[in-house]
Amino acid sequence: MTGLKREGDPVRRLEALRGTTPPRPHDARAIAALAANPGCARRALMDGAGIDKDAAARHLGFPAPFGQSPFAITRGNMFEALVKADGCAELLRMLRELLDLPVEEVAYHDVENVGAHLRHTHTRSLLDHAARSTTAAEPVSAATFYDHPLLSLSIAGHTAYLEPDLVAFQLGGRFHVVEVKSFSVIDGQADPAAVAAAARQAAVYVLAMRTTLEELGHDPGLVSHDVVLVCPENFANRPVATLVDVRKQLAVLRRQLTRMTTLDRLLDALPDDLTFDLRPDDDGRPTRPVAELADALSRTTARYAPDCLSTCDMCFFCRDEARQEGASDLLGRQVRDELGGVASVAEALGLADGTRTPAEGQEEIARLLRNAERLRRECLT
Amino acid sequence: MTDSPEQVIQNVLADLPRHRGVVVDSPPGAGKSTLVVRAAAHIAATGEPLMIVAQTNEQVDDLVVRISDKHPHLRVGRLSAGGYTPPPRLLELAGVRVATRVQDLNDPDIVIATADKWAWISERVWPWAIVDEAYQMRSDKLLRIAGLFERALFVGDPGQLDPFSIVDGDRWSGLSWDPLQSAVSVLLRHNPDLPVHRLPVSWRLPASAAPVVSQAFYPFTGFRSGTGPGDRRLELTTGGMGTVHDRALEEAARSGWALLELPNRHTVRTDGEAVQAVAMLAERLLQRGAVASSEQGERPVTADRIAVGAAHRDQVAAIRAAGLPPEITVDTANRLQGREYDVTIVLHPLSGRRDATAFHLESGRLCVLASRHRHACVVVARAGIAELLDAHPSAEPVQLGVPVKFPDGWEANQAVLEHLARHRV
Amino acid sequence: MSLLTSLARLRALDEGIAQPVATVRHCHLSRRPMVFIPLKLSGEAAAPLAAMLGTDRDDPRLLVVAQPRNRDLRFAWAAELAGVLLPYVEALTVDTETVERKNADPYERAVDAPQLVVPNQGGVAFTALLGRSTRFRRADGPYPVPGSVPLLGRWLTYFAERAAYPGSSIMLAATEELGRHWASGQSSLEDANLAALMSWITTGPSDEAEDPLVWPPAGPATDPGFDAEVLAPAIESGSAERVAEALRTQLEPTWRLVWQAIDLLAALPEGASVAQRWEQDRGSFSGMAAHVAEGAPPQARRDGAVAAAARLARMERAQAAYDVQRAYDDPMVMAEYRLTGEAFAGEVVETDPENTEGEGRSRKLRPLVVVKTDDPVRLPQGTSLGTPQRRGQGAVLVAADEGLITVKITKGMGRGKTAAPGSVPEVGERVCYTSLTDDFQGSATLPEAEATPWTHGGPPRGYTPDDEDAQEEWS
Amino acid sequence: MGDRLDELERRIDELRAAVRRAMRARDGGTARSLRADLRSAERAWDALVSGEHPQAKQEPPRLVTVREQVHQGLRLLGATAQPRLIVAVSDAFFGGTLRSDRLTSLRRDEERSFRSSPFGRPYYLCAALTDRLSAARGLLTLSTWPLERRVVGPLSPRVDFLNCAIAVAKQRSDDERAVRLLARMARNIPGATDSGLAPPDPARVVAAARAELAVHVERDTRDRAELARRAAVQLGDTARLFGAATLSTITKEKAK
Repeated sequence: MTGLKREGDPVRRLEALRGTTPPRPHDARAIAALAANPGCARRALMDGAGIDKDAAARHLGFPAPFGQSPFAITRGNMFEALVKADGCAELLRMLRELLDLPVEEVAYHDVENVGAHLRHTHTRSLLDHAARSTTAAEPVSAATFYDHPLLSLSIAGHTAYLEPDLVAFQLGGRFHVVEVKSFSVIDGQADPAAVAAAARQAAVYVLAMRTTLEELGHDPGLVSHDVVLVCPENFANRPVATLVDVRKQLAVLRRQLTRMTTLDRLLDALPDDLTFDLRPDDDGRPTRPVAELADALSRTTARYAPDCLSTCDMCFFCRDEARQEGASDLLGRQVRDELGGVASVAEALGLADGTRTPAEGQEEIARLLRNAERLRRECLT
Repeated sequence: MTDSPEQVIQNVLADLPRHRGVVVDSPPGAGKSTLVVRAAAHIAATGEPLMIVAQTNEQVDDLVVRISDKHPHLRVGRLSAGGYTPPPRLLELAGVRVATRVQDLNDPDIVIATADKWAWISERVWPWAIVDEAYQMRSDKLLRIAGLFERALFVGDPGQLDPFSIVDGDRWSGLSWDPLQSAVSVLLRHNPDLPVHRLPVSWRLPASAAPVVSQAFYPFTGFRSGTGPGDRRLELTTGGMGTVHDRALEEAARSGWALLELPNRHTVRTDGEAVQAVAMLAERLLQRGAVASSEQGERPVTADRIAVGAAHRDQVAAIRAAGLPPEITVDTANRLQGREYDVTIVLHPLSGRRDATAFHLESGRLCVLASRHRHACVVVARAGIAELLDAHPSAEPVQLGVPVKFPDGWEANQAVLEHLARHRV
Repeated sequence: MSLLTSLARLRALDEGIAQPVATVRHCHLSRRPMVFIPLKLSGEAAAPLAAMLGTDRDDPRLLVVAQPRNRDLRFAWAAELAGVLLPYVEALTVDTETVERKNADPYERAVDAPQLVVPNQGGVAFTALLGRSTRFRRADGPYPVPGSVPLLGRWLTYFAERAAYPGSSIMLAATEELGRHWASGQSSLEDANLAALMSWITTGPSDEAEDPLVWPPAGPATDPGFDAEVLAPAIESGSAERVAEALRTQLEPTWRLVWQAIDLLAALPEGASVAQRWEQDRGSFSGMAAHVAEGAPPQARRDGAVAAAARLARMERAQAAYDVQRAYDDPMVMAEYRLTGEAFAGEVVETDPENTEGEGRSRKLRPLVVVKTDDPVRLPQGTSLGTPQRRGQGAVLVAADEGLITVKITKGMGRGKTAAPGSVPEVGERVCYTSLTDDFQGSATLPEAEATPWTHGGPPRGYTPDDEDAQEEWS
Repeated sequence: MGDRLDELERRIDELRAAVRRAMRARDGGTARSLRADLRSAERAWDALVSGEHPQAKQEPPRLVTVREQVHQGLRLLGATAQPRLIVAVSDAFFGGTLRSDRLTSLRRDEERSFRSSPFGRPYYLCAALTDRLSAARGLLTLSTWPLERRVVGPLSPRVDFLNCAIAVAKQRSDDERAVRLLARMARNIPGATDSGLAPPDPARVVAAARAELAVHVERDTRDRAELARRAAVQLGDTARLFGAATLSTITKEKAK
């Protein structure tokens, strides 16, 4: 880091990248997704600049293949309502069973009772109040549940507002993030990918709460790294709670947030006038010529992998680019890794056929590929 | 701060009659075998029969020899499978008898066999057992033999590689008796009140290595080295020629670590340049007449005191094919577990890779490779591992009910890499 | 995946058509497979929406839950499913053969077994969940269901468990089997899309395969757009016909694809060990049928300590055998081992069929064979070898030098003084040797479940399915 | 008829595809008009298949108004409750035809009616009041209840739930729906049920709920009394029933 001058610079550059398009605020899911492909410079820049990747992909004609069924959405909402119904009656039962929550701990506080614009400040003051109660000489009353809290976390200079499902307090004097998900836990097990996604998301809330407490001068350790995951059990609607340790997810998250503040190197490599602006009109419809935007994006290096197809809004655009380039990335990280330094399909096949002379450092992969090609031919004839 | 090693051993022995099971965690070279031998003699002295379980035939033979050496009056039975030929050093021992059936052992004080062999024994119960390398033992093996003993001492290194299977074990994940978990994990999940002791001092790792390995792989428990800085010396008796290989050896001799960094490039796994570098280092180490001095005296670092470690079998094959003297051990991390050398040369698991997989990042793998040496460890790696770690996507699935394992492979790799960077040539 | 498969994928990408990675078929194909395409309601764990199934490609049965949130309709659907699946399964239990065994009583084995074919792994997982959600139900008590439903649950559970068993063909996922025989020019992740994989194999890649309007997802999840625009209004309308028709449009394309996949696989010659594995499948099927007939309880929710260890041992054994058998059956699979130096193939250039070892009575015939090979052999001296050309034989690597490998045949030569004709390869013959051999050590016995040791939690509490199981609502 | 049916099916397929394409392109306007076409095609298809003109779905005869059903439910419960619970009670004890989604606009309608002619009705369904004296989200009460019952402090949701459970248990109905409702409530009260399947014993539920109530009631009563006092002092008639606007409450708070 060389002095103050550079500090403002990247922020300005990132804003120029976004141009007149309004920034897309990060939610917990988006923050959690930062760890999905940290090596991708294109994604890092777009996220850093707060660009709406979904809108960009759509405008480019490569809408992402993500969508949620209305049935799933309804089910999710219904389940969350059930968990919180009647003063969190179900949740109380589970926490009493799982964590020995004392019977007198039932106080419920709905943060949303204040106006929307005050939710965040109100959340802070409630957390502050609750945290004080742990050290106060006089007993200070703190609620057991804080419903609809609104937290904030600074992401590359932008403030992201985050809405955990619920925060529980008074489980051994520590805050626990409660994450309500509608995927099922069947015989004690759930879809590991879904649990991992929930854990990453919950880690964002834990971090946001710890940051808030630290800002307020409290011990961030008051927020437990164990989050309470609430899911339907087996095939019924009855909720079940499981503790999930998110320490690893927290470590990953911290790493990724630190990375986001070090985009200078990536920005330095870009032409000064480069922008990913969609130039929205008054109705918010993008007006930028598609070819121009595609061209601007192609100035940044993507690190496409098939895994992007389930995590990144830009995936179809980048896959198409990889196809045009004939990149072996298309076939997956493992294939790409196996091919050593050979990045293109044509190059690899040329080496296998012997029609291409291996460049320096390619002798070994060339030998392996030629051998593999010989064996394939032998088997196919 | 912590108890002395002797105090820990005393505590362990005192705990034995008080609990059904006692676990002792032993970081690399912390005197696990010494403890096993001590405990064996201690139990044998009570006059009650003892069974000892180890994981491989070499480990069994090793223990037989050690016990017999230290306590020649004890009668030791070495139980083996049909195809086993005992090494000559075993046959020379007076109190040792080798057989394939328990009844042919003539009722010795101690019976030792591999876990696989024990699984075939039945209809007898020993009052005592010692299970060695218990963290590398899969729990289904323990299930097969746990009926043979009443009480047991479990000894092992929690930082090394976890057991594995060729089949997908997801259907058992989260179960307290998941057969793919280690014997100790399953034991402790069912018996959380059993005492767990830790040996606090590594006698193997030099003062230059213990803190690094301790922080990277044993972040919560930790250990220290039994020797101080300067107690171990590695000297190269002939002069160097200033090549990178020589400089790497010199750095290793001086500081206990060296990182021979090759140019950043994505390569095939059997990266020829890296394999050559490894072979050259081994060759030069011998040529330069390395001499190791330690509390055990001064001795030349002969080929049998050198090991080369790698992650994959094809890498091992490629290194072997590079023409090393056959006395030098070349093997995968898996097979180097529990072994000890003066100098190790390691092909970094992430060298030349573009993407790290869970296999490459498994902390136990790097831990084994970085903790086999008494004097120095030379690592060969291509530049770019830091970037690779930085770009690593973190999306590991999470199974409910499975305790999170520490250290995290990524963090451990990062910690070791940071340390190695200070010894780069 | 090996470099060989990677190369095939590269080639497929370049040529625009999938490339073979097997020369024979490694799964058994039934004469009457039951194709089963289940769909589930989005957002629910195991709420069935519809299934298309049958053994006749021209006559699929469509079963639909017109109101997926109605519990009674779901169980009625499960009963309908049982009405199709159970007769198919039960008919096959009738014809059996008696199998003699060494050191054990002979047993009865079905001459044929059922085969369930689903489009993808998701289909297998959903079958397992359906099985789990139905097998503990009761026909009596507070939440009764049709009597066939719990029985269906047990069979569905059995099918799904076999699908996880290495080398079994009782339940196949089309994408998995296709992927074992062809390499597409896309990633293995994308291969999970049946339409995409099929288009790579038959006509070449097509973006239409990813367009849910052209190729609806092969299930069990439906396309969110379809849910919103078609299914939700149809359900809302209360018209069972409309729901059924809507779901038919989502199932029919997949139905055709699965049958087409079966045709593709059927066109490959069957691997030599396939019949042997199918024999084990038949044995397992008869075991399950006997279990059901004896009135044994349904499969436990999860394996106990002893059951888990036993299953793991069986599966590891099966996996090892499957890997070896595929390599021995198929030169293309063996080529993977040749590439890594664990096998080599070449021409016999010299033999010594009369070579013997030992003296007098212990004198044994140990013929020597020298093979010239281009393969990069990475096997140390003394490695035990096997050969697909003479499966009963065992050999040992004696020397390897500059592409000339000397092999000594040590097993399967019989007791004769001279080699039986054909037992030693002739000069000029092409042979292959590999360190991959199927001499798996049997595993030691496990304790009885009641004798589970203290290290593993002690004897399990006896499990009897109770009303709680039957009560679990289907939300 | 077959031809017509085929043609309709083709048309329906085309329209569905077009709608989904429009949705993917986020072209809401086109999607809406296509959807309208689709609905009419589907109706025509239904008509053709069932051989008759579809009748407008018959509403079940509703003798009791939604408003009155909610009133009934709340009276039975005797405490502030969420629409969900009111629906379940109405269903279990009054053979009600309520659906939760019908209750969403209810409170606003009541407030409108009150504003146009204050106290024109014998009772109003109104909102519970939060500690900020604003309307609590998703909690209904009766205007005829004392203010102390209509305000909610931190412990009130639990206290109200336990009181509701007692009220439900006291009904002692054998109706399957009532038993299920009680079972669902009872399992969330410590000591109210065994783990078994048998229907809960109402007397035991009452006893268990009272036992827990005893823990909370003192503080809750104090909190509510204080809130009620503030509400009586600070709020006008309308706000006392339907809650103060949030912002004004805040301003008052700050002014203090």
